Amino acid sequence: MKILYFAWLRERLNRGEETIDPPADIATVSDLMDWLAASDEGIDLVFENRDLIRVAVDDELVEHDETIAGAETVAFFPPMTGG
Amino acid sequence: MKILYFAWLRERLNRGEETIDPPADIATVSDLMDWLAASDEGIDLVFENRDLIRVAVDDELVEHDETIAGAETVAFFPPMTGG
Amino acid sequence: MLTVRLQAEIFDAGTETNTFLRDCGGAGAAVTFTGLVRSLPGQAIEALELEHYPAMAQKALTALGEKAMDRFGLMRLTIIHRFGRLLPEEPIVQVMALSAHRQAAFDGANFVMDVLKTDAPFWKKETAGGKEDWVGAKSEDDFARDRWQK
Amino acid sequence: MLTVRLQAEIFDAGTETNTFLRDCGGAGAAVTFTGLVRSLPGQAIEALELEHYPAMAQKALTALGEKAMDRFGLMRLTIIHRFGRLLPEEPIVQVMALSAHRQAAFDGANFVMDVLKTDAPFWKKETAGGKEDWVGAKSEDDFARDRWQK
Repeated sequence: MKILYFAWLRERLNRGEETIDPPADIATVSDLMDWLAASDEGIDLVFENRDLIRVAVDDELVEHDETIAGAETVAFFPPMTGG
Repeated sequence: MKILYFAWLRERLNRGEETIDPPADIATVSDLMDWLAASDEGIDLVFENRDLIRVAVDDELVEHDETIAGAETVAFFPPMTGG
Repeated sequence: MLTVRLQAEIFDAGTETNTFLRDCGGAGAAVTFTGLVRSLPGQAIEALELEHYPAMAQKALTALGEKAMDRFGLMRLTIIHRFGRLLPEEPIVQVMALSAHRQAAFDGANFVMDVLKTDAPFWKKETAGGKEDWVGAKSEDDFARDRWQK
Repeated sequence: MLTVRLQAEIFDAGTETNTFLRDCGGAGAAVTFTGLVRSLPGQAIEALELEHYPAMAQKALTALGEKAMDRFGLMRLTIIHRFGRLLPEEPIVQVMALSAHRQAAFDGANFVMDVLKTDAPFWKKETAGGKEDWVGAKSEDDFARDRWQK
């Protein structure tokens, strides 16, 4: 599974992309965030205020309770500020 | 006093402009319309439905009860359809 | 800065937009409304004749422009309106509003168009199927104007 | 017809408007929104860096464009959004909506901008006084988007 980070998450983690292989019991975005935070202190820090983290699964914006079953890409980023 | 007619009023009357000299007791737009209609059958006809006639006194849109004291120009026209 | 232009000549929508945007003072948003001579399938027309009352049109659009700039805090506003004979797909009117943030530019241009439709002295006569007809005022235009009253 | 373009290159606002208006099918109204790099007195910036998530941006703007065309009955809609390094007064985004009547064009362009602001994956970093800062999301943008919910 490919993980993407954008904007200040990418800057603080010093990487925009990584490939991971989460265990089978990681079912939702929220589970994945817990698992990533537990495995990496930097991620734990950028995920500190969960409400501010937006998530896209396979390029679609989703809520944190969404399933990640079969997902190829999960992206994490702050609220968007385009336009 | 100069009277102007626009759009279908102008076309039906076959003139866009005329100069008149109303008597002193013609105080409002409404008085002027009565006086013009009484003096000219064509005007009487185009003023038939008074609610549809818009009026400008010296280039300012006004209601029919507005005074015409001191007015140099009074214009009559249908509802506007620009833009 | 307010600009009001009444003209018989055709204008180029994009060129006007670029002139309007030049030296934009660091503004964040511009909205351009372009009104075109409508000629849709089933309602096709051959030509449009726009009659206007020149002195009052200049005065009314200037007053409207000043009101819009003040009410929406616009940085710049331009109103261009044509008169005379126009052909399908030609531009009739262009309203451009510049502001710090987007909603003021949208509302400023929308307000100007809604009030202009009912309060600026222009009258349209369409030629369709060889027949000329004065375009009737639409009550929905009165509603559109009235929603800005406060 | 919907067009969505993401590009690093600068674009010319007026040229894009003219391309958009060509062969307009007898439509009566076009609204162009141009978002510019804001740099106002007292809030001046040196540059803006726009980061984006390419695959999702293309997908999100296409879905948004289709929704807008359908909801407002637009005849044509174009969304252009830049990414990369931008300078003050440069255009960032342009949304152009074509429709039979004016309100649909205004609402279509306004809707696209309001939803784009909060739901399309772009992030702005400003350089001001030599310091870089990520632009924070504004809650007013959430309100602007939410007013279109029905």
